[in-house]
Amino acid sequence: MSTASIAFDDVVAWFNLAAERLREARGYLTDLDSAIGDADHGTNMDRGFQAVLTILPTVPAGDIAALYKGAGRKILSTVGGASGPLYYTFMDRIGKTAEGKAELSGADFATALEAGIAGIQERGKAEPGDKTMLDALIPARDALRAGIDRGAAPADALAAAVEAAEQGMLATIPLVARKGRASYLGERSAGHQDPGATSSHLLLQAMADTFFRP
Amino acid sequence: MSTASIAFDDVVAWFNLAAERLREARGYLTDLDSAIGDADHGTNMDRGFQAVLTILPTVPAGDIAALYKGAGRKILSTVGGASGPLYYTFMDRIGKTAEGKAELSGADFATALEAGIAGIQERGKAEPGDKTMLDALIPARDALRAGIDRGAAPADALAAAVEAAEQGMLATIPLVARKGRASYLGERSAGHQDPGATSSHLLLQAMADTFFRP
Amino acid sequence: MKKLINTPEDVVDQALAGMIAAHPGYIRVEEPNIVVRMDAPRPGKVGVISGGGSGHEPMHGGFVGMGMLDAACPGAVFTSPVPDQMLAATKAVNGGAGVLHIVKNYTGDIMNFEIAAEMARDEGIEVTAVVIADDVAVKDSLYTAGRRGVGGTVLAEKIVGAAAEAGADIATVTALCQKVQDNVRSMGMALTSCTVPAAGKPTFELGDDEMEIGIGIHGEPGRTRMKLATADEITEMLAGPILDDLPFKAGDEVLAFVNGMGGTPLVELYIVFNKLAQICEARGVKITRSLVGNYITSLEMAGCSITLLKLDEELTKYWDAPVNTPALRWGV
Amino acid sequence: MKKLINTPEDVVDQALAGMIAAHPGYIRVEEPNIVVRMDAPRPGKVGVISGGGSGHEPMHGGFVGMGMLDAACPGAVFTSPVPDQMLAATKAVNGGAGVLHIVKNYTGDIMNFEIAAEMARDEGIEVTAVVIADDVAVKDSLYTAGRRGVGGTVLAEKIVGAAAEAGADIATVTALCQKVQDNVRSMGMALTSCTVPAAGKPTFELGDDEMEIGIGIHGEPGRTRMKLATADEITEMLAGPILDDLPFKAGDEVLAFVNGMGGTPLVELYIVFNKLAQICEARGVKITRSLVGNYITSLEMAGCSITLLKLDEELTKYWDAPVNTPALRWGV
Ligand SMILES: Nc1ncnc2c1ncn2[C@@H]1O[C@H](COP(=O)(O)OP(=O)(O)O)[C@@H](O)[C@H]1O
Ligand SMILES: Nc1ncnc2c1ncn2[C@@H]1O[C@H](COP(=O)(O)OP(=O)(O)O)[C@@H](O)[C@H]1O
Ligand SMILES: [Mg+2]
Ligand SMILES: [Mg+2]
Ligand SMILES: [Mg+2]
Ligand SMILES: [Mg+2]
Repeated sequence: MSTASIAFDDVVAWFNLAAERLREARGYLTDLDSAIGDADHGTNMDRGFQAVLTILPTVPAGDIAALYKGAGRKILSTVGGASGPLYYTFMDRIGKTAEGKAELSGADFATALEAGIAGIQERGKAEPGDKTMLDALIPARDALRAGIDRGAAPADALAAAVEAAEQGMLATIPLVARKGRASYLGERSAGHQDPGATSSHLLLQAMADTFFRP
Repeated sequence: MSTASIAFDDVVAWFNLAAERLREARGYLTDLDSAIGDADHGTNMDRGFQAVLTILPTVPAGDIAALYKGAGRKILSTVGGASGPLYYTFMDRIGKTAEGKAELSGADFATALEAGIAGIQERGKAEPGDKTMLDALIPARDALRAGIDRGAAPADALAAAVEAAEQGMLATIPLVARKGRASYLGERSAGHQDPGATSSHLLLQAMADTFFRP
Repeated sequence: MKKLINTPEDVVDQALAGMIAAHPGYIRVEEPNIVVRMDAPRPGKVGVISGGGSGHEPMHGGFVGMGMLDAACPGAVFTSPVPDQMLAATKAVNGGAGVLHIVKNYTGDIMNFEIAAEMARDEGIEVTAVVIADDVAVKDSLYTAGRRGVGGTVLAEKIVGAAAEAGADIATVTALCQKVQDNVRSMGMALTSCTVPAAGKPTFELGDDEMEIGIGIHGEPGRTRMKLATADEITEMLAGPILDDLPFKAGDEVLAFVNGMGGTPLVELYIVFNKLAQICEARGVKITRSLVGNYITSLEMAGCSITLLKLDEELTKYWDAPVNTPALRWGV
Repeated sequence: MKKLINTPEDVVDQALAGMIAAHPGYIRVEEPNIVVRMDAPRPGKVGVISGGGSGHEPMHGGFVGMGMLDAACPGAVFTSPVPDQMLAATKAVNGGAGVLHIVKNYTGDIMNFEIAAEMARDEGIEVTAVVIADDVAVKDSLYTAGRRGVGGTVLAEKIVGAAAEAGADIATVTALCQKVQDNVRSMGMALTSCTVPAAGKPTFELGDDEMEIGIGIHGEPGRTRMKLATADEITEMLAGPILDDLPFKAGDEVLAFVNGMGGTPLVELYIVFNKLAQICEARGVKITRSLVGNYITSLEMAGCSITLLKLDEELTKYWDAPVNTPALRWGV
């Protein structure tokens, strides 16, 4: 563990913590998805991250890229739904930016997140404000980049990113969904928090709790 | 109207009153049938007696036999279920004993009721104590016959018959059904009043309210 | 009460009208509310009719057509039809070779069919009747109404209909129906009650964690109420008494029929079938034919029933024979 | 939650096992949980596959067989399957003439099928895809996810499957599927919610006197909640927007499909069909084919959907062509 960079073990710790938190949040995420979707987001995420846990020991120690890509591939083949391909793409792109790197600096991490989010946008063709996970991820990405560019400590920049994700997540409540299953509800989708934005916030929070720690 | 005998118009009045009371008791009879049957006895009896009302004006005035037989035939073709054929047989047999008679004396009436009930027994092969309409009808028949034989006024004998029917109806509550749909429940049928015994009591009560009145 | 209906009074009539509109080639409706095979009567063919209360759809109207029933008599919801219907149906399908009445063992059905049979015989039509009484949840006894007719009825109608279609005479068709009855056993359960439209409220109330075992098809409560169990446990509770009753023995070939009560989705019925297949296998009973779906229902009740029919060559042949009805169709 | 299941986790696997046990001649199950036609791959025949979340049974697994699908990919309940399944199915049915993916228009289905198609193409298999998006309850727009794929999917699978069976090439089969999509419209409603097994409680709560109009097949709430109406009024609310949308015009011949959502009994579906037939007749739209029953369901939800497909000679011919699957069977 280091305050300056993310090591292989940090990423392993992150997957473990994320899996643990997703299990706890399973019912909550599914409840959110009941209101404007099909009541499976918690189950989907939990299934996927539990599956990821099974591959963690099989990844060659130190290969961060392989870790992210392997996890992404596991998510792809176990989650299904909309979130499966989206989080797969997210992980896969992060993995690609990590190729050849034993550690990720704050700047590397910001770049990785940018690539991951760009992947989600390419795959899902959603825009900010469509009431999707992007509404948590994009503000977080921007806050992280701003902090890093400003020379803030990575941990502080990441904390600000989580804060931005939380704001973004809450800001999905009044939105009328234009993408994903919630869009079928039209105006009735307003007044409910987006489940994907919520799981994205959870993943970022778990990052803040495992990356750049002393 | 006469206190000594039943005239054609009395029988018409009885069918009218019975139809009215069955309509009122429809929900109650169906509730009783829900507990130990299939929740249709009230609907069945109401449908049948409403149909009987439509034929009353078509029967040649004074022909009591035709009135009972016609009503029985109408019940047969509109009620269905177990109660349809049973009450059809009841009416049809009463009609047969009334053949050639312009009025029914107390003794005639007792004989008619005996024939009607014998018809129900032949048709349904139930015994007293099986938790059926017979458990109201048989005590009533016996009370009526005893009263008439004792020389009681027909109205008093009939009042006693209604009283006996009510006791018989209430006495079905603890019985375990051996015939009809309630028998499928086995021991679970105990503790509920038989719907058919209840409709039989209602029909007898309506007789007491229309026959042998001053 | 939440139902896709207009008024309780017109449920049967409008559903019949919808059935005719949906299957114009198969069936016609005649007064007084009977469903008749389009090409009935067929001269020289034994007529096969059945009937019973409505609310069990597709039984019986959905089984009218080539290779199954010639006519069906739908009564009011859960109320056996009236003799006028059975008489009209008997006359409508009489091709001069006699008519078989397949009667489910309920007091009302028995009596109404009996009266109709007498009337038809008075008009010179040869009528036989076979009573289906396959529900092992009900203790059989000389002194009671006996067992209910349930899932076995569907199989009897298919098999007997095929024999009649093939030209079997009335004695053969009647004996075959009795053979089905002698070799078929069923039992059902409910997770929820149903609501008779005219009654407007559930026939019985069940707690959120309760179920009824040994129910019939009219929303009548079952033999026992117990805590909700798993699909596997429920399947054991139904299959055990069925297998023991006939009894079905190792080496027997059977038709296994898992039936939905109306409100249970297919995905659950397949879970039951899965366990049933395991139970049969463990006993050496070989499932050679199967039927899974909603065929004899109890309005929107959630639950299922299991029916096993011991097969031989003759029964298998007639089961496999072509059938072309709104609800069962193969071979054509 | 009252269901005939063992644990929420094993619903899909056990139901699949039951399906295979019940229909041994039709289908086999392969890793990773795909339902494959017994005789696939058939050399020279275009493969037709579909898939989607479970909980819609018999769709899609029940439509695998001669004249319909070559394989189906069932996901977790209401969750689109994963690319590994679609890739495996594509390979399992590839007879060298290409494989068509029939995809319902949901973000998840679209993306998973897209990834699978890329993978299959990488392995040298020609893959085309047609997206079914027939639900008129959803406003269509470039900026949204667009319309859901619902009842039209069943009709597309039957018709396209018949063409593939008859030897049509991949371009023809694909164009035919698009033609079905271009001529089919649907809308659904719910009287009750369904309960996703893993969630354990109803997806939405509805008052005793309320219904949802414009629901999909995943328990997602509809466009509007309103007071319970009669079957006739509900049928009007569904049929009107469908007829207006295509639009269906006087003189058009249509296939009318009244589908149950899983918890609604057939007797009610026929009441809806009765009214639908009247509405079509009043508009001069001629129902020449029909389908009534539970074919694309939403677990145990009570409710129905209506689908109309404008027919021409080609579509009618392929609809009538023989089909032999667990859930649809005729002509053989
Ligand atoms: N096109 C999209 N782009 C980005 N995120 C999306 C898109 N569509 C859906 N999502 C996200 O996916 C979440 C739903 O995921 P999930 O419930 O697992 O899948 P499904 O909707 O297939 O059931 C939504 O809450 C939303 O945040
Ligand atoms: N074999 C029988 N003999 C006399 N009465 C009977 C017999 N079977 C049933 N009943 C009576 O019929 C009543 C039920 O009538 P109903 O509900 O209309 O018919 P069903 O049982 O066919 O639904 C019972 O309460 C009982 O009194
Ligand atoms: Mg979801
Ligand atoms: Mg009753
Ligand atoms: Mg009844
Ligand atoms: Mg989903």
